[in-house]
Amino acid sequence: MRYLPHGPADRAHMLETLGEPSIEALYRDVPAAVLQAAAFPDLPDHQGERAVEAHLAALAARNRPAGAGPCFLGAGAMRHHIPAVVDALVQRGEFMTAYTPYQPEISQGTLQALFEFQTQVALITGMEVANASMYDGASACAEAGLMAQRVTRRARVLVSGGVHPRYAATTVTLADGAHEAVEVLAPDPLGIEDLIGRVNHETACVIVQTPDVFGRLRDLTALAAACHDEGALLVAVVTEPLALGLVRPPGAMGADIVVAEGQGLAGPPSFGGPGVGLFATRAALMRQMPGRLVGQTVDEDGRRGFVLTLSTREQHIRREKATSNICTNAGLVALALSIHLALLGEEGFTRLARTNHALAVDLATRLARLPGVRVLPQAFFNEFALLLPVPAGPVVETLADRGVLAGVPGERLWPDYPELAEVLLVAVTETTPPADIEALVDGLKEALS
Amino acid sequence: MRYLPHGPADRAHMLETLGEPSIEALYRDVPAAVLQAAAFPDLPDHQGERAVEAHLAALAARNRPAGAGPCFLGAGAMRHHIPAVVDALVQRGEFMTAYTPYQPEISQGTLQALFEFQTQVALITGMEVANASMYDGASACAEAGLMAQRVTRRARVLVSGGVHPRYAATTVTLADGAHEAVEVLAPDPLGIEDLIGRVNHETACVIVQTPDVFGRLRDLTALAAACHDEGALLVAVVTEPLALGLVRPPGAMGADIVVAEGQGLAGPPSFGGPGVGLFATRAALMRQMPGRLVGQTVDEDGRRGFVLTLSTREQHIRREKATSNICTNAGLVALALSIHLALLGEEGFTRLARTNHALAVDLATRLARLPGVRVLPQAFFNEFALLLPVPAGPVVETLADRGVLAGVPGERLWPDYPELAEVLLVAVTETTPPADIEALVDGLKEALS
Amino acid sequence: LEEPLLFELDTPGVSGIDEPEPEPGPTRLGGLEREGPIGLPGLSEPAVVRHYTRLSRRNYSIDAGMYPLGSCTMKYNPRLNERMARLPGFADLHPLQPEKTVQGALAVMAELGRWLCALTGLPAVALSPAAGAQGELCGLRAIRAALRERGELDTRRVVLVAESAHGTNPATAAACGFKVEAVPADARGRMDRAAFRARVGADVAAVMLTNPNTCGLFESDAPELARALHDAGGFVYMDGANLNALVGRVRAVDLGADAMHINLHKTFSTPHGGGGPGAGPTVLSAALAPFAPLPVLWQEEAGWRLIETMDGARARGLSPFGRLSGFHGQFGVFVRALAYLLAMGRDGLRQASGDAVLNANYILAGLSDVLSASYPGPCMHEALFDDRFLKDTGITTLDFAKAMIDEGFHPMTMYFPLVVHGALLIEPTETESRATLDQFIAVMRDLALRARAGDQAAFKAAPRLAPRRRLDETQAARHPVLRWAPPPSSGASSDESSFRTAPLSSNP
Amino acid sequence: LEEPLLFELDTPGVSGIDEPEPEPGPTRLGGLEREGPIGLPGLSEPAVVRHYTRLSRRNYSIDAGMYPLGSCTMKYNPRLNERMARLPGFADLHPLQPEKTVQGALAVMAELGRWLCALTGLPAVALSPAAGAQGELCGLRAIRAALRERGELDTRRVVLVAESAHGTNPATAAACGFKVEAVPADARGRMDRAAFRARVGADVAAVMLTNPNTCGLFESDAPELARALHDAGGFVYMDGANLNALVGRVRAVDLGADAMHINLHKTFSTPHGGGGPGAGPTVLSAALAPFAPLPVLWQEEAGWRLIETMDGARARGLSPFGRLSGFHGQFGVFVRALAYLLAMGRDGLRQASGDAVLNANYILAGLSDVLSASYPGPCMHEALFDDRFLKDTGITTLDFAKAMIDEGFHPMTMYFPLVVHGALLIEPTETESRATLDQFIAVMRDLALRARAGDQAAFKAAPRLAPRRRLDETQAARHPVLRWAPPPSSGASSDESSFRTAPLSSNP
Repeated sequence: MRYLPHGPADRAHMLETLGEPSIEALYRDVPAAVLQAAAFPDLPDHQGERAVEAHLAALAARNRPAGAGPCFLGAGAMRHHIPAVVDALVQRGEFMTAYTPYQPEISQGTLQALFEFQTQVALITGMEVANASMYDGASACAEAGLMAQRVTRRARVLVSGGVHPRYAATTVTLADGAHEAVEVLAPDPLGIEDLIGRVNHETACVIVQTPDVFGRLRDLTALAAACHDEGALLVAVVTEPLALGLVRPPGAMGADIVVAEGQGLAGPPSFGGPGVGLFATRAALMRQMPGRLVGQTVDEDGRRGFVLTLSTREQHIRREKATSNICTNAGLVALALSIHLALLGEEGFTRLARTNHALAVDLATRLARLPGVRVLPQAFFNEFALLLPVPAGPVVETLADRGVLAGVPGERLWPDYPELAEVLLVAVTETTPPADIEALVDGLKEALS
Repeated sequence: MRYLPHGPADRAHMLETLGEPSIEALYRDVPAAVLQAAAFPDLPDHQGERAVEAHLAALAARNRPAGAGPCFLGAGAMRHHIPAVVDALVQRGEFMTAYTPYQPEISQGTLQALFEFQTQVALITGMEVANASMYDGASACAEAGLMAQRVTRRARVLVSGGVHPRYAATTVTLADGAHEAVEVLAPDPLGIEDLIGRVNHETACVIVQTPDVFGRLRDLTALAAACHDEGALLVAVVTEPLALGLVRPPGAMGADIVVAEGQGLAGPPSFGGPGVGLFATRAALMRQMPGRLVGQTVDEDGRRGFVLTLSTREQHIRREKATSNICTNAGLVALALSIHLALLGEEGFTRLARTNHALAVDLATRLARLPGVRVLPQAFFNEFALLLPVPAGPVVETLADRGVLAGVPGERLWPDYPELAEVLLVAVTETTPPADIEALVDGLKEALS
Repeated sequence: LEEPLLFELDTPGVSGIDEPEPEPGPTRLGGLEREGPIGLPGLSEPAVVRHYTRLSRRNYSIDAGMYPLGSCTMKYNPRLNERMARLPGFADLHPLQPEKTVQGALAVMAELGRWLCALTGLPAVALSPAAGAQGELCGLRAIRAALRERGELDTRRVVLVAESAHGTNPATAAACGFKVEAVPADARGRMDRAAFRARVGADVAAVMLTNPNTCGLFESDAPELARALHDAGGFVYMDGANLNALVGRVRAVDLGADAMHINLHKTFSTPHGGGGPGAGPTVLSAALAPFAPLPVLWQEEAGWRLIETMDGARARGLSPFGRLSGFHGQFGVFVRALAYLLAMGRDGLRQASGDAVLNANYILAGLSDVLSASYPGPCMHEALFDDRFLKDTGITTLDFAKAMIDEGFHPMTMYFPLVVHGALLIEPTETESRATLDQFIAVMRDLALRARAGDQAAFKAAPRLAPRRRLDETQAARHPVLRWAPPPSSGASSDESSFRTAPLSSNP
Repeated sequence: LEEPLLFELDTPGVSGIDEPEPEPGPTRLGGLEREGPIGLPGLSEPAVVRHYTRLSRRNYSIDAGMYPLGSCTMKYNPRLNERMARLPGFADLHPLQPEKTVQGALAVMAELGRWLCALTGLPAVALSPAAGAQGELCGLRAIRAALRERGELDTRRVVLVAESAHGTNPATAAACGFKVEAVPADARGRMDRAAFRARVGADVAAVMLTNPNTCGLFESDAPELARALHDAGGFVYMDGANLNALVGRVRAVDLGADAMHINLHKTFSTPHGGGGPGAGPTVLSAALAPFAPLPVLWQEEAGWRLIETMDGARARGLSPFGRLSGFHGQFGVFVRALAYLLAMGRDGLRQASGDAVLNANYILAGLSDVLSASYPGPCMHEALFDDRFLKDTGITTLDFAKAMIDEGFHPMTMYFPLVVHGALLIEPTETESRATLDQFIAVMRDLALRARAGDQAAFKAAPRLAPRRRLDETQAARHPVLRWAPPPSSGASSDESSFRTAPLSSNP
C-alpha cells in the first residue's frame, strides 16, 4: 500500500493517543447494520505498480490510437501537435497538484496564468473579457444560453442547425433545467436556414457556430444586427479555435458571447475528455458571466497580484441564487492551452492556422475530383463536409479496417436524420502528412468504385 | 529558431548599443581565412519540433525495444521496473537543469540528495563512505585501480577473470595511463583461478567481481585477508547492486573499495549509457577517493547544510596533482537511483532482491533440464552462465528472429576466447513474466534439438 | 524577482514554434479573413519555460506540503496515474472513432463503473458528469425525470437541503427548477431529525444530504430518515464530497441514497490541477437508473457500445434525461481513477478511509484543548473547530489562516460550514504521515497560544513570507480587471477603461 | 520548513513499492546470505514525492533563472530532447542486443558523429567519452598512441598547457603520464606567442589550448602556432569547452586542432543534471583517427556495426588505444544532442553562436564602466572582469557573488581563470533574452555602485534570501561528514566518529 504513509507502529501510537482500541471504533456513529452490509467480495486487493501498469497497458493496447495511421476525424475534437514543453510544464507538481487558488498569497502561479489565459481568450475571440474556463465547449455553450436568459430575462434560445449536435443536446439539457424553451433547428448542411427571420422580442439569444459543424465559415454580422435589434444576444460557438488565427473572430462580427472548445490546442483528444471550455463576452456583461474569474489587484505592499473575483456570483456565497452551480473549471487544460498559445505567439498562431487551411484546401480540391463526391461548404477552415454518393457509415467502417480513420459519418452525429447519412466530415491539421492525404483519397476512390 | 529569444529588433538594438555594424564584426579577431573556410554545405537548416520528432521516431522504430518481447540480457545492464515517480521527479527542472552545486546556498536540493545518495551507497555496499557517483561502473572500477595505486604506492593491479571483460578493458586503458601494470586473468567460468596465490608485496590491489560476470557469487573473505596480509587492497565490483539486498555485501567480507554500476536501479538501459558508477570505501581512505564528495556542515545561522568538500583533491585546485581528472559525476542518474532506493526502503529493496532470485532459481532449474545444457555457477543471484552444447551466438541470432532476446553469447564479451563460444549469459528480473520464461525454455529447446 | 505577464515579455517576431510557412496557395475563406493583428505576444521556448517555471514556484501544492482543506480531500496524486493517462492507446483516441477501434477505452469506462457501483452498492452509474456540481445536476435531473414519469413533477417542487450543505447543493436544486428549503442542524451538528420528519411530505421531491456531513460528523440517522422520505415518495441525493471517510467501509446504498456523485479528483486521487479538470460520475439507484443521461455504455455481443440517441436508449428500456457533455465525459480522469482503484484495491481503500478518519481524530485530539472544537468526537475524516478560542483577541479565523501560511502550511477551510461561527474545518486525508501531522499540530498549537497571548499585530500582518502579502479583494471586485490591456502609451489608444466601467445598462 | 534527511523520515515497515513477496522456495546463494538489516529507511510514495519536491525547490536552475557561469555554457535544455531520449525504441535498448535489432540506435550515433565532424572539419570522432575530462583523456591517449607508433613516446614527454586553462587540462596530461608545463599569457590575455614558439621542440608532445580561451578571447594566433607545433612534430589538443562561440562559424580544423572534445551538455544543450551525466565525444584528425578507442562504429553492407575488439579494429587498419566505458558511451545524451542539432540546423547554430557572442559583448559594454574589464573587447561568448573595481572596499569577488544571489541571479564564475586577480567570468549564452540581460546588467551595476559606496557589511552578510546563508566549508573539509549515521541514542552505538577521525595511517 505504497500510497499510505503509516506503518503499524504509527497507527498503534495514534490510537493509543486517542485512547481508542481500533480504527473501527472511530466508526461507532455508523449503524452496525450499515457497517456489516459493506462487503466487497468481487473487488481485488491492492496491487503493485507493475501489475497495474500491465493491466492498463493491456486495455490501451485494445485501442487503435488515432495517430497510428491516417486520421481525418474532427467534429469538435482536434488532433494538433502539442510541443513537449506544454506537458512538461503542466506536470510540474506546483501546477498539477495545487488546489483551486482560494488563498491568493500562495497561489499566484495559478492565478497569474489564468489571468493570462483570460486575456488570450479575449484576444483570439475578439471579445473584451473571458472567464477562467469551463468544463468543455458543450457545457460552455449551454451556460451561454443560460446567461442570455439571465441577461435578457427572456426564455427562448434558438440554436442553429449548424451547431454541433452534441452541443445542441447539452444546451437543451442544461438550459432546460427550469424552462423548456430551447429550439434546435434541423441540421442544415447547405446553410439556408433562416435564423434572422426567427429572431423576435421573445428571443434570449441565437446560438450559431462558425466554422459550423459542416465546416462552413459563417459571416455573423447581419445576424448580430438582427439579434441586437430585437434585444437578443448572439452566441457564437467555435469548436476549432485555431481558425481564429486566420478568420475574422466572432467578436469582430458582433457576437455578444463566444464559447469554444480548446482541447485541440491544449492536448491530445483523450477520447473526448477532459476538454476546456472557453467563454468570452463583452465587458458590459461581465457580472452575468458564469464560472470562475481572476482579477488583478494589489497586495498590502502595493505589488500587483491576482485573486479570484466577483465570487458573489458563485454558489458558495449565493447558494440557490448563483449564476451557475459550477464549482470547478478546467484549470490544468486551460493552463496547457495558455502555454501553447504563449509558445505560438502571434506569428506561430497565425502561421499554424495558414498551414491547416492550406492542407484543407488541397485535400478538398483532390476529394472534389472523385466521382460523385461533393465538398459542401464553399468557405471553410480545416474541416469540411463531403457528400458521398453512398452512405458514409459503411465507408468509414471499411476504411477503418484498412487502417484509415476517414472522418465522422453523418449517422454518428445525426442518427435521427437519415437524410444526412451520405455526409462525411473530414478534418486535417498540421499533423496530417501528405502520404495520409493520398491514403484517404485512394481509399475513398476505391471504396466508392 | 524557437530556442533563440532575440527578435530582429533586439539584435539591431544591441548592436547599436555596441556601435557594431553586425554580429560578424564581433568575430574580427578570427583570421578571415578561418571564417571563410567554415561552410557547411551538407548540413540542413533548422526544423520544427514535429519534423525533428518524426525523424527521431523513425530511427527509434528501426530498433527492437528490449521490452517488446522476452528479454534475458544482463551482463552489466539490467532492466528493472522503475516507478513512474522516479522519472517524474528527476525531470523537475530544478534538478535536471541545475549546474554542479558549486554555490551551496542555492544548491541545497542537489547537495542534500547527493549526501543521501552517498549514505545509501555506503549502506548497501557495507562500506563506511561513498562518493557522489562516477560516470559508470567501468570507469569507477578503473578509478579504484588508480586509487589503490595511490594508496599503496604500488603499481600492480590484478584483475580477476570473473570481472566483466569491458570493465577489465577500461581498467587497463585508464589505469595504464602512466604505467603498464594491470594484469587481467583469463576468463574463468568455472571459478578455479588462484587469485590468492598471485597477491604479493608488489600488488596494489586485486579487483574481483561478485556476482561475477558468469553470475557466480563469490565469498571474498579469504581473498581480503590475503590482500591485507600483503598490504594490498581488495576492490570488489558489483554490476547488479540489487544483489546486495539479499547477499552479503563486499564490505562485510573485507573489501576496501566497492564499485558498482547503478543503472539498473536508476532507469532504462538506454543502449548502455548514461549509467552511474557507485564508489564506496573505508573512512580511512576517504581523502584518496576520486570524484565529487558532498559533506555536511552548518551555515552562519548554525543550520545544517551541505557543500562539496575535499575539493583540494580535485583538478580545479590541484591541477596536474589531482587524484583524478574527473570533473563531472552522473548526478541525475545518481538522483534517480537514490529516489528509487528511497521508495524501496529496507522492505522493498530486500523483497525485490528475493523476487529476482526466486525467478532466477526457477529459470535455472528449468534450463538445467534441457539436454546438453549446464548451469555453470552453483550460487548466483539473478543471472547465470549456461554452457550450451553448441555455440551460443547463432542460437541467440535465431531466437532473436523469433522475438526472444535469449541472453548474451560468449562471443560478444570474449571474442578472443573461442573456448567460451558455448557460454550464454542469462538474466531475469521482476520484469520477466512467466510466459517469457516459457518462451525462452521452449525456444532453447527447439534451437538445440 | 517579480515575474511579468506574458504580454509584457513580448518580443515581436519571435515564436516558440517553428512550423514552416505553408506554400502560398489559394484560400477558401469566403472573404472572412481576419483583419489586423490579434495581439498575442511572441516568446521563445526558453522564455516560456522560465515564465511558467517561475509562476509555478509561487504556488502551494500537495507535492510541496499538506493541504488541510476540509471537504476538499487533498490527497496525494500518484504519478503512475499520469503515465497511464498518457499512453497513446488512451490519450490519442478520438471520441468519434469507430467503436470497434476503442474497445479498450470502453472497457476502462465499464471497469471504473463496476468499481464505483460495487463500492456504493448502487446498480448504475452515469460517468459523463464533468465535476461534482455537474454530478449533482445529473442526480437531480434524474430525480426530476423520475418524478415526471410518475406525474409528480408539478406537485413535488421542494428539495430539502441541510443547512451545512455545500453551496452547490442549493445552486443545483435551483438550476433544476426546484424550490430549496433548508433543514436546520441540531445541537449534535447533525440534520435535525424532528425538523426533517416534520417537513417530509407529498411536495418534497428530494433531500440533499452530505454524509459524513460538512461538520465532519456521521449522520447516524441517515438510513432512518431516508426510509421516511422514501415512504413518502421522495428521493435521497447524497453528496459524495465526503466519501473519503466511507470508501470500502460504508456503502451509499445502505444509507438510503438514490443518487450520489463521486469526485474522482478528491476521493480517487486524480489531481486538482489548480481548479480542474475533475470528474463527477454519479451512481444511481434502480429507480433512477433508466433516466441516466446519454451516452449509455452498453454491452452487446460484438463488444461495448455507446448508446447516443434517445431512440437507441428507449429501445433498451431507458429514458435518458438528456446529455451533459459533448462526448463521453472526462475519460482521461477515468483512467487515472481506475489506476488508483487497482493500486489500492479493496484492502487498500478500506485502510485509506480508516487512516483518513484516524488522522482527523488525531488532529481533533491534538488541538481540542487550545482550539475550540465545535462538537465532541469521534469525527470522521475532518475535524471542525470554531472561533470561540479567538474570542476577545481581535484576531479572526482569516487572520489565523493567513498566519499558517507563514509557518509553511496551507490554511484549512475557513468560514464553512456556516453552521458554526468562524469555522476552521481541517481534513488531513490519509496520505499525510504522522510526522507531518505532529508538525501541523505543533504549529497550530503554537499559533493558538500566540493568538491568545494577544499577538494581534503579527496575525493581522500575515502572511509575510508568501510571494504576496494580503491582496485587496474588494478593489478586485469593485473595479474588475479581468485581462491585460496594452498600456496607453504604446500606440493604439487603450480601451482598458471600457473593460472596467461599461455600465450594465449598455446591454442590448 | 526545514527538510529532514530521508533517514530521519524513516517509517519502519513502510515501502513506496508494492512488489508482492515471492513464493517461498529454494535459494542458491551458496551460504552468502546477507546478515542483519541494511538500514535503508522506509517511506511511502507520497513522502518520497514531497521530500524531493521540497529539495528541488532549494535549487537554482536554468529553468528558473539565468546562470551567467563563464566557461559553463548554461543554455536552455529543450524538453523535446527529453521526450526523444525516452522513446522506448531508444531508452529500452540493451547495449548487448544483436546488432540487427539496434540499427536505428547505431544510425543515431553515426548521424551525431557526422554533425560533429562536419561542424569541426575533423574527419573522425570517438563518441564514447563520458564527459569533457574523459574526452581530454581520449585525445591525449590518442596522441600518446600516435607518438608510440612513431617511436617518440619516450622523447616527447612534455605537454604545454596555457596558464589560463581549465584544471582538467593539466590533470589529464598528468594522468596520461606527460610532464605539464604552463605557457604564460601575454598582456592581451592570449597565449604568449614568443614563449610558445621558444618552447616548441622535439620534447613537446602536444599543446592543450582552449579557443576562445578562458578569458573569453579568441586566440588569433592559434592557426599559426599550430603550424609551428605541427612542423616540430607535436599535436594540438583543443579544449572544446568554449565551442559555443564558434559553432557554425569557425571549424577546429582551421585552427589547427588534432583533437577536441565536445561537451554535449554545454554546447549542444543537454541538461547538466546538477553535475552530470554529460558526454564528451572527441573529434580527431586523420593522424589520430586510427587510435580512437573501442568501440568503433563501422558501416558494412549488412548495416552499422560496433567494432569491439583490437583484432577487429586491426583488420580494418585501426589501432585503438583501448576503451573508456563499459558499453558505447552516453547514448541517451547522444539522442538529446542530435535532437538539438536537428532543431537548430546549420542556420540556427550559426545564429546561436552569434547571439552568444552578441550577448557577452552587450554585457561587457553594459558593465565596463562600473566593473573592471580585464581586456578590451570584443570578447567572444564570455566577458572577463577582475576585482580592481572592488579595490579598497573590503569586499571580495566572493562577497560580490553572494550578493548576486539575493538579487535572484546565480553568481558568475569566480576566481577563474587564474590569470587575472579575483576574476569574474560571465557567460550569458544565446538563450537569455534582452530583457533578462538588461535586468542582469542593472542588478550588477547597482551592486557595483553599492560596493563602491562602501556597503561592506551587507555584502559580507549575503546571501540572506537563499535557503541557506554562507556555509562553513572549512569545517566540512577538516572534519568530513560524508554520510548520515544513526544518532548515538538510537540503539546500536554509533560509529560515526570513525568516519571522521580514522587516521590515514590505518591504511593497510
